[in-house]
Amino acid sequence: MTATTRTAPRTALRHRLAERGIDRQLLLLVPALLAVLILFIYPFAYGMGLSFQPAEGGVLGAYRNFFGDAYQRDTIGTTLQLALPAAFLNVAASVPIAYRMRGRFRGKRLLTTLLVVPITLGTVLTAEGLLNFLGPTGWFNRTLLEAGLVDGPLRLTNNYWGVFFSLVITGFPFAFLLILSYLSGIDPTLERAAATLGAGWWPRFHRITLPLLAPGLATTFCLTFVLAFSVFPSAVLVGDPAGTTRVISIAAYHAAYEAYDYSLASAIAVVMGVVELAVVAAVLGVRSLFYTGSTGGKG
Amino acid sequence: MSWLRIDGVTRRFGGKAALERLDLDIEQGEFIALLGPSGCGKSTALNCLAGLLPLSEGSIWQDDTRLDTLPPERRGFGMVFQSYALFPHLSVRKNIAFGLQMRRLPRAEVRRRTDEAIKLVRLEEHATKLPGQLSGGQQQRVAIARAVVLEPSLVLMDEPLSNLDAKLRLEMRTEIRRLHQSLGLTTVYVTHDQEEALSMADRLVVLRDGRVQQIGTPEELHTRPANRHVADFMGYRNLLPLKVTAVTPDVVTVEGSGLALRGTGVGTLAAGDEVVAAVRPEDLVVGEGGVPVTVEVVEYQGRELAVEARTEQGLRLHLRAVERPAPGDRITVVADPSRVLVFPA
Amino acid sequence: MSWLRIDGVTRRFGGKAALERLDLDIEQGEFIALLGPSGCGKSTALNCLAGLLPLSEGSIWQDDTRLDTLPPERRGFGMVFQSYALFPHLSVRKNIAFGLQMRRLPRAEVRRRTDEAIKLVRLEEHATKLPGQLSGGQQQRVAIARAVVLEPSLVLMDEPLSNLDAKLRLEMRTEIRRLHQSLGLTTVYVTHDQEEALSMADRLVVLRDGRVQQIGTPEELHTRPANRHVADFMGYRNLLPLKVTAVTPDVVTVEGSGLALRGTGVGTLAAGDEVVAAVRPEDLVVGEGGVPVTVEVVEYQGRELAVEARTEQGLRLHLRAVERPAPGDRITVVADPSRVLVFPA
Amino acid sequence: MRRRIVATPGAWLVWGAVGFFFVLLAGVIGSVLVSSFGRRWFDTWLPQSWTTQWYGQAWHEFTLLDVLIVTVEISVLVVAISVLVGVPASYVLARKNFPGRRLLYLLFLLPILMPPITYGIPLATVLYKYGLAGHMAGVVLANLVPSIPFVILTMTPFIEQVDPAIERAARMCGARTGQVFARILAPLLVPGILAASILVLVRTVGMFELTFLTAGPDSQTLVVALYYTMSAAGIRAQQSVDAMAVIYTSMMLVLLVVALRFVNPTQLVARVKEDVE
Amino acid sequence: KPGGAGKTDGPVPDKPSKAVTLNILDVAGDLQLTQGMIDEFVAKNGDQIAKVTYSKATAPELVGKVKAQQNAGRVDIDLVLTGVDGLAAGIDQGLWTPLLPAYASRLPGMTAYLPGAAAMQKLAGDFGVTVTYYPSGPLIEYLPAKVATPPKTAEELLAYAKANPGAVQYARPANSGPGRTFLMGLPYLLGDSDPKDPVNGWAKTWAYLAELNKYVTLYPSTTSETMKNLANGSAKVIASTTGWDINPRVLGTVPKEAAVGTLQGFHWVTDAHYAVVPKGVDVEKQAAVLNLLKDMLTPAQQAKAYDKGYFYPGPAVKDVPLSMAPQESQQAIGEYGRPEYEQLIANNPLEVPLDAKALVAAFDKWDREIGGAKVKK
Ligand SMILES: Nc1ncnc2c1ncn2[C@@H]1O[C@H](COP(=O)(O)OP(=O)(O)OP(=O)(O)O)[C@@H](O)[C@H]1O
Ligand SMILES: Nc1ncnc2c1ncn2[C@@H]1O[C@H](COP(=O)(O)OP(=O)(O)OP(=O)(O)O)[C@@H](O)[C@H]1O
Ligand SMILES: [Mg+2]
Ligand SMILES: [Mg+2]
Repeated sequence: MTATTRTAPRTALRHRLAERGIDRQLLLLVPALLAVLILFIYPFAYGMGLSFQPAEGGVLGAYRNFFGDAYQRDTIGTTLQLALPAAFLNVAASVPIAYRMRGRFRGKRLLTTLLVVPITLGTVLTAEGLLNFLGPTGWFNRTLLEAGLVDGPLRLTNNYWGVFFSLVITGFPFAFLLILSYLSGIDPTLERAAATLGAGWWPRFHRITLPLLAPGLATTFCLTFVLAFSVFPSAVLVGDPAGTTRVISIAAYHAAYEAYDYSLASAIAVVMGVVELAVVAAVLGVRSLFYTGSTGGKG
Repeated sequence: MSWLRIDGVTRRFGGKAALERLDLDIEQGEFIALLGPSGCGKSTALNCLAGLLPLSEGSIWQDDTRLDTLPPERRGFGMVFQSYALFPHLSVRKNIAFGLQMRRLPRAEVRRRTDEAIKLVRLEEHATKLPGQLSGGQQQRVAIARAVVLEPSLVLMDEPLSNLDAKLRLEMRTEIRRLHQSLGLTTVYVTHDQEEALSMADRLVVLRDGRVQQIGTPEELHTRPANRHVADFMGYRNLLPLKVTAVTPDVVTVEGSGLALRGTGVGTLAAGDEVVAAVRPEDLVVGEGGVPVTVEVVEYQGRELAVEARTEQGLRLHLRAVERPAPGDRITVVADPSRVLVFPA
Repeated sequence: MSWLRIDGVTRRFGGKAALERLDLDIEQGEFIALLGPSGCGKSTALNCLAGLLPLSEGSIWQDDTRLDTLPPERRGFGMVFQSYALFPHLSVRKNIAFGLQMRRLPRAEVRRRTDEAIKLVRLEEHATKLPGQLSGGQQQRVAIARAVVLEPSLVLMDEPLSNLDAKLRLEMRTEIRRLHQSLGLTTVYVTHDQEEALSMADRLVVLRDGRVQQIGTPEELHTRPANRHVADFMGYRNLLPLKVTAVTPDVVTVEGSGLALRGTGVGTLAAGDEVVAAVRPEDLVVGEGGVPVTVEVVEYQGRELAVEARTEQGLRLHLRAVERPAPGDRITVVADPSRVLVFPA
Repeated sequence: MRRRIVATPGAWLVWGAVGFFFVLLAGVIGSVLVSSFGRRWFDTWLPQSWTTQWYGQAWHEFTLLDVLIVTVEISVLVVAISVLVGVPASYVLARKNFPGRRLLYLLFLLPILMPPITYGIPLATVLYKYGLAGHMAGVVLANLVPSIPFVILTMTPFIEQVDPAIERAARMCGARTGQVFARILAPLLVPGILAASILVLVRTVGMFELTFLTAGPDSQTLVVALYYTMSAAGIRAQQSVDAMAVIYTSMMLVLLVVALRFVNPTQLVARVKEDVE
Repeated sequence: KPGGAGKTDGPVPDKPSKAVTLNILDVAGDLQLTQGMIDEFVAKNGDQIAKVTYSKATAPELVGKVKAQQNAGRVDIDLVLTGVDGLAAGIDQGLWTPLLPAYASRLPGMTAYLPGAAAMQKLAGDFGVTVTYYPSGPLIEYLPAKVATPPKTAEELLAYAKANPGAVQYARPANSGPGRTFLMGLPYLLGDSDPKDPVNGWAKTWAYLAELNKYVTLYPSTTSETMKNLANGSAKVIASTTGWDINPRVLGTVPKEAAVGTLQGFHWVTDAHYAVVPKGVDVEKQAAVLNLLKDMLTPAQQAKAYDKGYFYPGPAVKDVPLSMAPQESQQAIGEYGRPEYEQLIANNPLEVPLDAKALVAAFDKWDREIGGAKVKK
């Protein structure tokens, strides 16, 4: 019995920790945590530190430099103008398509695979393909011209649209996959229940499926947006990197690798992160509005 | 002519029939139970009725309207799903009001009828909660209220109690029965629990492998199952493979594996036929001059004891005893011939 | 001294006690059932015994060895899980052999004992299948074989039958009981089904909110529940809030809501006390000179009918009838005073 | 099924959009493919004549064999390390509830939520500072940043759906922690690990930004080489760039098709039982 | 560990003591011209160089890469082949080992530079060695079938652009050789005050570009793109150089019949590729590099620089006629080359390009005011 009482407190402490879920198993987290801290948090903090140590202009010099120069500052707007509509279109187009493809039908796997193929294209092939296909004498314009639909070739490359299309081609499959996955996660009996309650397809969709999909939509939008926001190679290759598609990552790249101004480059990276998180936060905010709005709606 | 007529309804999945030529007439206000083991096609039948599954063959008529070509939302039936299928993002009140809103009823009426329905299932205190915050029984009641608030001409229920625990199941059973009686709803109820079906339904439909085995009142099924499968399902736990030794108009004598029983034949039988004798445990009692068996397992069941015993040839029997025998005891058992059903094997 | 001693075992989750001061002595070869509603701490108790949960307080002793400081793999107990928890990637044979291999027994012995266990649960034909290819009952048998093949000193079972359908549950119940009897295994069995517990166990432990309510044999619990919660759980479906009007040594008279009953008091009672009278439906029968009630719901249950009725004051009663009354009929019911238990409220 | 055959206008619209997307896709891929086999292709529908010389040329000029070997080496390393590091972490995240768990999960998600270029530049700077960038080590390290979280993201739900009772059952059978991992968990997680690995592989092979920022002469992967062929100095035939892009895409396509064998694309975020109609 | 083994400063031996491995980084596309020379040297001198690894990068990354390696004390790029941009940026950052004048004697070929190449060598100061050279441009290229009367002067070009909006095209100068040659050549054509000062001395050039911008619909990101557009007819007149004239026609990206023209009064803005050795390279390797460079500057090797017209003519040293070039080169240039180049090169002034800083400033100004002006439109 004495032995028991002596060991009791130690067991108890271990137990009290274990009760909170703290025990030796947590050590398994350490490598991953270290990796993220060393390879992500530290560089990010380092970059942030660098951004406050410009060669000239004081602590905020790099930021002043960036925001003081309309040519640099405008890259935020340019990027958002590309990324937001592209992400929006990708998500918006995925919803009805995925909605159609919920159930089981023959050829679903094939169709899914086909829709997902663009993930494999890579920026270069997409860029080359867009330049070839949508270019002034590409098949697309050729067809339009032969069909007499247009007088001269449409300009769809080396401008906003080129980049936009490349964002759609690379972003859509991703958005589609996620949304299909979220949609499949919604219990199909809910819709059937709604049907037996007299709801046609539209009320079923917008009163039941859509509100339930809202969180997934928000997540998908954020991830697609992140992809689009960091657009870099295609903005150079199919865009107009000096003008309409001078996106913020071009500015960052230019600062780091052409002007060798690491401080400015870091500052731009920080600005990128901030803008991006702001958009993500806004989307999540809107989602909570949307959710309550829809549930509170007409009822 | 009956109020709802199901006429040769067949549903195949990839060539295999999940439901074959179901014919059923339902009267207004009836409570019908579809009963059968897992995979026998109960849900398929219900979904065909609801319009959630298109038919492969056959038709469904309500009075003189053909229903089976209408989409579910236009049939005007209510349905209670096994998994409840409550809308997780809508409060209890909104879940129940949903169907009324779909009908574009005036706001005041929606409110009134929803309130009534909430009261009916005694969920007044929970009206503003989300389904996730309710217990299983409460969720079940929301599902029922949601289906009946529309005053549907027919309510379909797919194993609505199977996710509840034993005590709650008993309570909800009475609840559903009460609702049925007070609202006079025509109901088709799917279950694999014979006790549930017997206690709730006016008429039972027993399915097996997509085919109807028997249709009848609880008494009919309980006392006169049409074949050995129905008997098996109706609690005839002793299904003994035996041989007919003698047939008289009233009594069939069967023997085998150290047993000799007298029973009532179902269908035409002749001496020498291989048969299955079906007896409920409660009809096999310890008594003088019966079959000698050895007690193997004894289970206490409140007032009674359930006993498992074996004949010398190793045939296992389930019976009831009032006094506790010990495992290993040798006893003799008897059965009333009218309670022993003999089916062709 | 008893063979296994559970001494003041307590387990808290974040301050809230899921199991409080459980004291229990288990004899070798005993079949103990832990019974209680969902969330009462049954699984917690079992997991504490198994070593899968560390104790907050208390100790567990086997003979003179302290067990509660050992990890599960060194206690030498076997366990059967509610969800079977079969290794889905291993064949039936390998599932069963797993524990023997962990003990590093010689190959030939592993083989022999595995074969034996497979035979015991009659799965010879399925030995090479994967668990996913088996039916629920077969999976259950594999789980049992896997636990008993190690010849554990104690077998723990956590609601092993709750995932099976009614018929199979009945069969497996007998099966487990048989195994218990033939192998002489000490067993602790968790269930929330009173019928199961009554029929299988030598002794029952009824838990509520983590505390022991009563420990006793099935007969003791069935006929003399210690309090209204145990009574509720033991099938006393009528729990009637009444008032004591008179107390004699043998009989307590209680009244209220249009009812007057005579019953047996549990604990000390005085006239004027608020009490709960507990009666089973089968002990409330239609009879002359009893309480007048109105029939509301009638359910067919094989030989008998379950009736729900209401007194004039609206108190609801569950009773049994042999002849079918119609809803709306007025009948009178009586109860044997020895079958009416009166608990302090 | 009979009712479905008559499609609604909505369905036409949706399938129309899908059709349009496929036309765009076919045009994009087709034009590159045709170009990569065309000897000369000016203002016409199709090239004047056909050849496979561009593939040979691309293969030699860009030392594709070396690049492919490097790509494979880097991807395999990234996959192996991120699985080794990520799976234990996701095990803990899936199984245990401890203070700060959600915060930690968020921390692990952050690298996926951030555009690679935002942390890529400071990361490259830091890696260069410690002399790691410019070599395979740097590329691998940089690619680990999104890969480890990605493994965690995909494996956590996967582990969650392995019944913890199975582990407990193994313990009750007398298995020690190591044995539980080796004999029970590992085999059960194989499909999930395979899925995560292939997805990480696809991502790594296709990861341009991070590799681009940290790669040195001996550590260029195929995407980066591809980007250089398009933007680096020098004159090269458009067709050989196209040929290289086709080689890259074929490689990715093979990976994707393999991936889809193991991963049901609809089960990425939510694990649902395949529904009965 | 590469690089970390031996001494990195001090006298360079005549020959490495044992065969070394060289890592060569090409940021200018120079290997197309010189890989043959290097391979041949390695084949013959196995005792000095055991193996060469080639890699390519873009010029902008060069500095960051080398600098980072030097900071880390682990340089594993032994020889860089670069254009003016990388060379100058490296000089600016102090990255290169000064090879001259210390080892001038080991590189006799340097005394035989062509005048243009010699001028280019001046840009390299003590650090780089010119290995290939060409006068570049600016030229204009067109399909005679589509442009009957090509513009002959800068004004005509502008007028032509005005008459045919979208027909004149040059790639974004920051991404394109012909683009930047056109940019740097304009001050000479227009008579600007200081052709070497893009910010203050290019008033006419910027005005001209702004005017031209009104009729340019598209600035592709790569020269290849302009070539493709010329070939498929969506562009009619594009900026070009001698190399970009010949090589794409050899490769088949541009029709053989495409013609080039010059604008009256143009000066050649020459271009060259340099070999530089980063600081921190082992002296043994430096020895091998010096011997390699010596060999590369011999006429026999220089003749390989004719290639298929990629850097036409290509050789940096005198007296390397086409006839010395490999058979393939002779054939390609015989078929696709233009005899008139000899006259053009001889009769027009040669100018060295802008230094790196000025060039970056010019790009930046172009991006903001010309290319980026489209944003505001
Ligand atoms: N969508 C489907 N595709 C293919 N087969 C199906 C489908 N739905 C049901 N089935 C098959 O049809 C048969 C009947 O299924 P059904 O769901 O009606 O059974 P059930 O009686 O409701 O069983 P349970 O009690 O398990 O719910 C089964 O064999 C089942 O496998
Ligand atoms: N890991 C845990 N963390 C926090 N609370 C827990 C945990 N496990 C159990 N509990 C709580 O302890 C109490 C007892 O749980 P336990 O699982 O023992 O109940 P049970 O009797 O087995 O119920 P059931 O019949 O539903 O299985 C419950 O209130 C439960 O919420
Ligand atoms: Mg079903
Ligand atoms: Mg439990």
